Amino acid sequence: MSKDNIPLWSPEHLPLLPQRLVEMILANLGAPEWLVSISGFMVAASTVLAVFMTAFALLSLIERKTLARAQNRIGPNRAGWFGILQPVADGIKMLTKEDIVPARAVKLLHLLAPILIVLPAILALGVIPYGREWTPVPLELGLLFFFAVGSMTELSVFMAGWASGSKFPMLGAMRAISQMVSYELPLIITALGVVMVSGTLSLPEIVQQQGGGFWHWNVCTPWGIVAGLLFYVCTIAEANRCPFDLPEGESEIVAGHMTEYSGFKYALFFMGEYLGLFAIAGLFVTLFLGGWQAPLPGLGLVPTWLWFFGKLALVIFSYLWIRATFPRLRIDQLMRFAWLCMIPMALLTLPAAAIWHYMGRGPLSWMVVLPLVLVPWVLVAVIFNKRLAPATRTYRFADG
Amino acid sequence: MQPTSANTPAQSPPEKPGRWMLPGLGLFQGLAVTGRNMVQSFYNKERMTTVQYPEERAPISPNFRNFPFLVYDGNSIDNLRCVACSICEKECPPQCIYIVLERDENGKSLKRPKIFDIDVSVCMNCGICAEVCPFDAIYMDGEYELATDDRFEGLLFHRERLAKSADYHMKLRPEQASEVIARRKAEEEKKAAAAAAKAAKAKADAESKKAAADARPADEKGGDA
Amino acid sequence: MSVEYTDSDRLLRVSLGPQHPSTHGVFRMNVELDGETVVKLKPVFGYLHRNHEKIAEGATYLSSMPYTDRLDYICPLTNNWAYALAVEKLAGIEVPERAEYMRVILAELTRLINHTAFMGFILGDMGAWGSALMYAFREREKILDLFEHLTGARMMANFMRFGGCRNDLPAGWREQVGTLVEGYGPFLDEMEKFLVGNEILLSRSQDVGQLPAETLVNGGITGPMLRAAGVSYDIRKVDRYGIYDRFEFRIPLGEKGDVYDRIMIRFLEMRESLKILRQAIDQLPEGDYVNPKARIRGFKPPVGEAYGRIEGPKGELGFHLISDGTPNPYRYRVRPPSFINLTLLEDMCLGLDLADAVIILGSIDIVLGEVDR
Amino acid sequence: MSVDATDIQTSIRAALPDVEIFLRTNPGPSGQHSLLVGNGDLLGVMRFVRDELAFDFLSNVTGIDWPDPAKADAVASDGALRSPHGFLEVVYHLFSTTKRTGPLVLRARTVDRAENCTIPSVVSVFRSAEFQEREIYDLFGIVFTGHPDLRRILMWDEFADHPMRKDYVAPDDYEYEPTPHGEVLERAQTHYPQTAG
Repeated sequence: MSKDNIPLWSPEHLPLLPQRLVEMILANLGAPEWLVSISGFMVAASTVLAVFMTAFALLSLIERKTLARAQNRIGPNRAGWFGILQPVADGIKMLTKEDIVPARAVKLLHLLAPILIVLPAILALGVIPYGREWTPVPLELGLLFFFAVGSMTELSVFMAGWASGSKFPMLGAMRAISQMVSYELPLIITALGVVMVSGTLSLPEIVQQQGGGFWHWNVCTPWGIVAGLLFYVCTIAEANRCPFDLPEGESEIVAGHMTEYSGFKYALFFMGEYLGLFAIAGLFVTLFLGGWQAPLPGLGLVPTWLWFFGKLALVIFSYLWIRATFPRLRIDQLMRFAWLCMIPMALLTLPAAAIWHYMGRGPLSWMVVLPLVLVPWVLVAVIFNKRLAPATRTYRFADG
Repeated sequence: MQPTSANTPAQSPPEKPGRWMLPGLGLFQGLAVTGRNMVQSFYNKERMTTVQYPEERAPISPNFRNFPFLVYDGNSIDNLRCVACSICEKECPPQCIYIVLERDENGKSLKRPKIFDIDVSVCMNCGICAEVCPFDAIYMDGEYELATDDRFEGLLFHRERLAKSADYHMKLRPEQASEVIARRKAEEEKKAAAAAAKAAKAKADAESKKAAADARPADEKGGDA
Repeated sequence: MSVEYTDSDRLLRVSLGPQHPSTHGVFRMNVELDGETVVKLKPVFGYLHRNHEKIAEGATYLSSMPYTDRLDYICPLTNNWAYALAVEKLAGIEVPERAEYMRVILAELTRLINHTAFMGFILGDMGAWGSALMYAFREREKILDLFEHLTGARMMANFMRFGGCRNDLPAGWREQVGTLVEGYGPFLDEMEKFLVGNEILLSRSQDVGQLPAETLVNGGITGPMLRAAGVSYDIRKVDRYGIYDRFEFRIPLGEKGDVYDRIMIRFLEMRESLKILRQAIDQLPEGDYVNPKARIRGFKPPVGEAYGRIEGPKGELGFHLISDGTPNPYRYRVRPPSFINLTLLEDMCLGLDLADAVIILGSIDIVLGEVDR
Repeated sequence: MSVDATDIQTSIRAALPDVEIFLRTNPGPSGQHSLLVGNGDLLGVMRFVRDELAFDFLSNVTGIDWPDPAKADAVASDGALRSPHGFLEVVYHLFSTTKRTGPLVLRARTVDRAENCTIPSVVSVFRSAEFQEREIYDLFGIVFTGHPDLRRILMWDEFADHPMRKDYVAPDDYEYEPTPHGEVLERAQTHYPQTAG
C-alpha cells in the first residue's frame, strides 16, 4: 500500500499522523526531499518519546496506586482527580530540589550517568514495532541493535555507583554489574531461539510471523513457553525490578547507585528505569506475545497498536503485582539462580527451537519438542525439592 | 521444677513434612493473597480501613485523652474548681504544669490559681494530673486539632485557654462528669450540714481570734517587704 | 568461618546507620565487608538515650509509669505490667483477680501487636515492598482502637497501676475483644499463606543467623529468639506471674534457631496468645479493677529491693527497684530485652552477607526506645 | 521459683571455703535476699554457680551508686564489709533455665567511688554481661577489669562524667527549649543570655 492511498484519519495510522502532517506540509511548501524526510523522522521520534513520557508519568502514578491497593491503601489521591496530577507535582518537586553532588564524587561522570541511563532506553524504544504501520525505525537488525544499546545501561549504572565516591552506591554498582551481566546471557540466549525460528533479526518481521491468532504466538509453542518464561524473569532482572532489585536494595544499601543523587538527576534515573522497563517489556511482547497481533483473527477493526499497548500494560501490571508480593533475593542466591538454573535452561531451548524450526508446526513436533523442554523442568523440580528446596520444619510445643 | 520433660511433639502449620512441593507454589500463594487484597480493597471495608481525614473522621472513644483542661462550674472561669494545691504540678512526670497561687493583698490564699500554665509541647498526655487531683478540677480533653505555627507561646496554654465549663466536660465524657457532679453535690450537702453545725462554734471563736489578729499586721508587713 | 585477612585495605568499612532504612530506628552498625561478606560488626548505641533511669530516680513511682510506655513503644502495656509487677513486689501489694485478668488480656493483645508488626518489619527488611507491613498494621490498628477505647491512648497507654489497673473495662469492650480474637485467626492464616511458603523467604531466612542454644542462654538472649533455638524458657510458665497458671497454653519451640524459626515461633506464639485470650475473656470475673487499699497519692514503698520480670513480647523485661522509703525510687533499673538480645548480634552475622545481617537484626526485633533508654 | 540465698551461701562455702561471701537480708516484702561477694572471688563464685548450681542465665546487671554507705546497709543489711565511705555496687540477678529457679542475687562492691572503682568483669563467664557492664562503666564509672571491649556505650565517647551517679550535675545547656518556667528556663537564660527577657 503506498503512502498516499491510506486515509489520513484511520485509527490504525493515528500515531503516524503528526509525521505525515509535517511531511505533507513541508512537501507542499516545496521543501527539499532531505528536509522532508529528516523532519518527518524527528517528528516520528518525538511521537514515540511523547507517548512514552506520558506513559512514564502515568506509570509512576499507576504503580503507586496499584501497590497501594495491594496493600489496602488508597494511594495518592489529593493532586487532581484520583491523583492524576501527582506526576506533575512530583516533577515540579524534583525540578526544584537542590542538586547535591558529594565532595568526593567524580563530577563529570556523576553528571553523565543519569543522562546515559536515559539514552539507551530511548534508543531501544525506537526499534520496537508498536503497530502494523508504526515502527519508528524499522531496522533490519533491530534485535541486535536493541541488545547492543540495552547493555549500555550497565555502564551507566556502574558509572553512577563509581562516580558517587560513596560506599552504598559502590556496593549497589557492584551488585548491578554482576546481576545485569548474568541475566543478559539467558536473555539473549532465549531471544536467540526466536531468531532461529523466525529466521530474522528484524522485529517487525518477527511480529509479522506470529500473526493469525494467539496460538501462533511464540509463547504458545513448547519451546516458546519455556523461553518466554525465562525471558520474562530476565526482563525483571534487567529492569531491576523486585524481586531482583538488588542494585537498589533499599533495606540493605539505602538506594544503591542512586543514593547520592538528588533533584532532577534522581528523576532522570527514574525516567531511565521506567523507559528501560517499557523497552524490555515491549521486547518481551514483541518476541513472545505476538507484538501488535490481535489474539484472535477477525479483530481487524481494532487498531493494532492498541493490542500492543494492551499487552504491554498487562506485562507491566504483572511486574507491579510481583513487586507488591515478593521479598528480595540475596546476591549469592541471585547469581546461583542465574548461572545454575537460568542459563542451562536457556541453552536447552536452543535445540528445542531448532527442532521445532525444522519439523515445522504440527502434532509430531509437539511430541518431540515438548519432552525435550519438559524433562529438564521436571528434573529441576525434583532436584529443587530434594536438595535445594528449603526444609520444611515441625515445631515442638512445651507445656510447662 | 524439672526441666521441660513435658515437651510434647506436636504438628505445626503450615507445611507437612515430606510434602512434595512444586517449586514456586509458595510464590503463587503469595501472589494470590496480594491479588485478593488488591481486588477486595475496592469494596471490603475490613480491608480498606483508610479514613480520609479532613473529610471523614474516625469516631473518638469517650475515653480518649489528649491534653488536660480545667473545669469551672457555672459560666465564669472565676469559678475554677482548682484550688492551686499543686499536687498535679508535683506528680506531673515531665513537669509541664506551672501553678502560682492567687493571694489577696494580705497574702492570704484565695484558693485559686493566679497562673495555671501547661506547656503542651512538653505534656505527654499521660493523664496523671487528672488522676491525682482530689478536687475534680482537671480532666483530660479530647480535642486534637491543635496545630499552631508558634512553637513556644502557641503551645503554652494559659489558664484562660485551659478553662472549660462543666457542661463541656459533661458533653465530652458524660459518664465521668455525671458521676463527679453527683459526688460533689453529696459532698457539698455534707459540708453545708457540717458548716451549719460549725457556724455557731465559729462565731464564738471569732471574737477571740480577732483580738489575736490585731496584733499581727506588723509582722506581715515586714514579710512583704 | 575462619578466614585470615592480612590486608585490611581489602575490607570495606560501612557505617550502617544511624540513618538507615532498616535499622529500626537510630541504631548503627559499623560493618567491615569483604565483598559483601561481613567480617566485623560493631553495634553503636545511644542515639536515643535519654537516661530514663535517672529521670525515674528523680520522680515519684507513679510518675515513671508513663515513661515505661516509651521504652518499647510497640508494646507499652507489657512495659506497664513489668513495672507495676516490680513495684508490687517491692511494696507487697495484692492485685485483685479482675485486674489480673485484665492485665493478661492486655498483655496478650500486646503480644499480638508486637509479633504482627514484627512480620511486617522483617518482610520489609527482606525487601518485600511493604505489603506484609501494611496488612500487619491494618490488624494492629484494630487492637490499637481497642486500647484507645480502654486506656484513652493508642500507644502511650499508661494504664496499669500498683495494685491493678487505672479504670475498669468500658461496656462492651470484652465483646469487642472477643470479635477481634475470632477475626484474628483467619488473618494469621492469610499471613502464613502469604509468607511462610514463599520460596524466596524460605531461602533468605533458613540457616541464617543460628547459634547454639548454650551460647544464646549464656548471652542472655530471651524471648522468641531463645525459644526458636529450642530452649523452653518462657517466664509466663517459669514464674507463673499474674495468673498465667490458670490458662492452658503451650510454648512453641524451634529446632535450629535461625531467622525462619524466629518468624515461625512468633506465628505459633500468636496462636497460643489467641488461646489465652479466649480463656481469659470467658473467665473474666467481676470485682475490683484495682486494689482499694493501693494509694495513688503519696505512695511510699518500704525500704528494700525487688526484681520483677515478665515475659515481654521481645523477651524478659525486668525492673530492678531499690526503695529507701522515700516517694522516689533510690535505684530504678530496666532490664531491656532488646538491648541484651543484641549482645550476640556480631556472632550471628559474621561470615554472612550484608543482606543477612539486616534480616538478623530484624529477627532480633529491637525497639530503639528500649535499647537506648 | 525463688531460691533460698542461705542455701546457696552454704553450698558455695562448702565447695569454695576461702570465699568471702556474706548474706544481705532484704527488709522489704519481696524477700529477695542477696549474697555479697568479695571482689577477688567474684569470678570463681560466678563460675561455680553457673557450672555446679546450674544458674546458667545472668539476666540483669544493675549498677548502684551509694554515696552514703548507711543507706546501702539499710536496703541490704546484716553483713560485714561495712564501708566507711561511699562506694559503687553491682547487683547480678541470675536464673537457672534448666532448674527454672531464681533469682539468685549476687552483689559486688567497689572500694570507694573515686579511685578504686574496679570490679572484675564476668563477661568470660556470662556473655550477657558484656553490654550491661559497658553500660555501667558508662553511666557509673565502674571499671570492669578483664572486659574485652570496655568503651562508653550510651553516652558519646567524648563525654566526661558518669550521669547515673547521685552527685552528677547536669550541664546547663543540655536542653535549650525555652520552656516558660522552671529550672530549664533559668538554665537556658544563663547559658544563652541573649535570649533572656
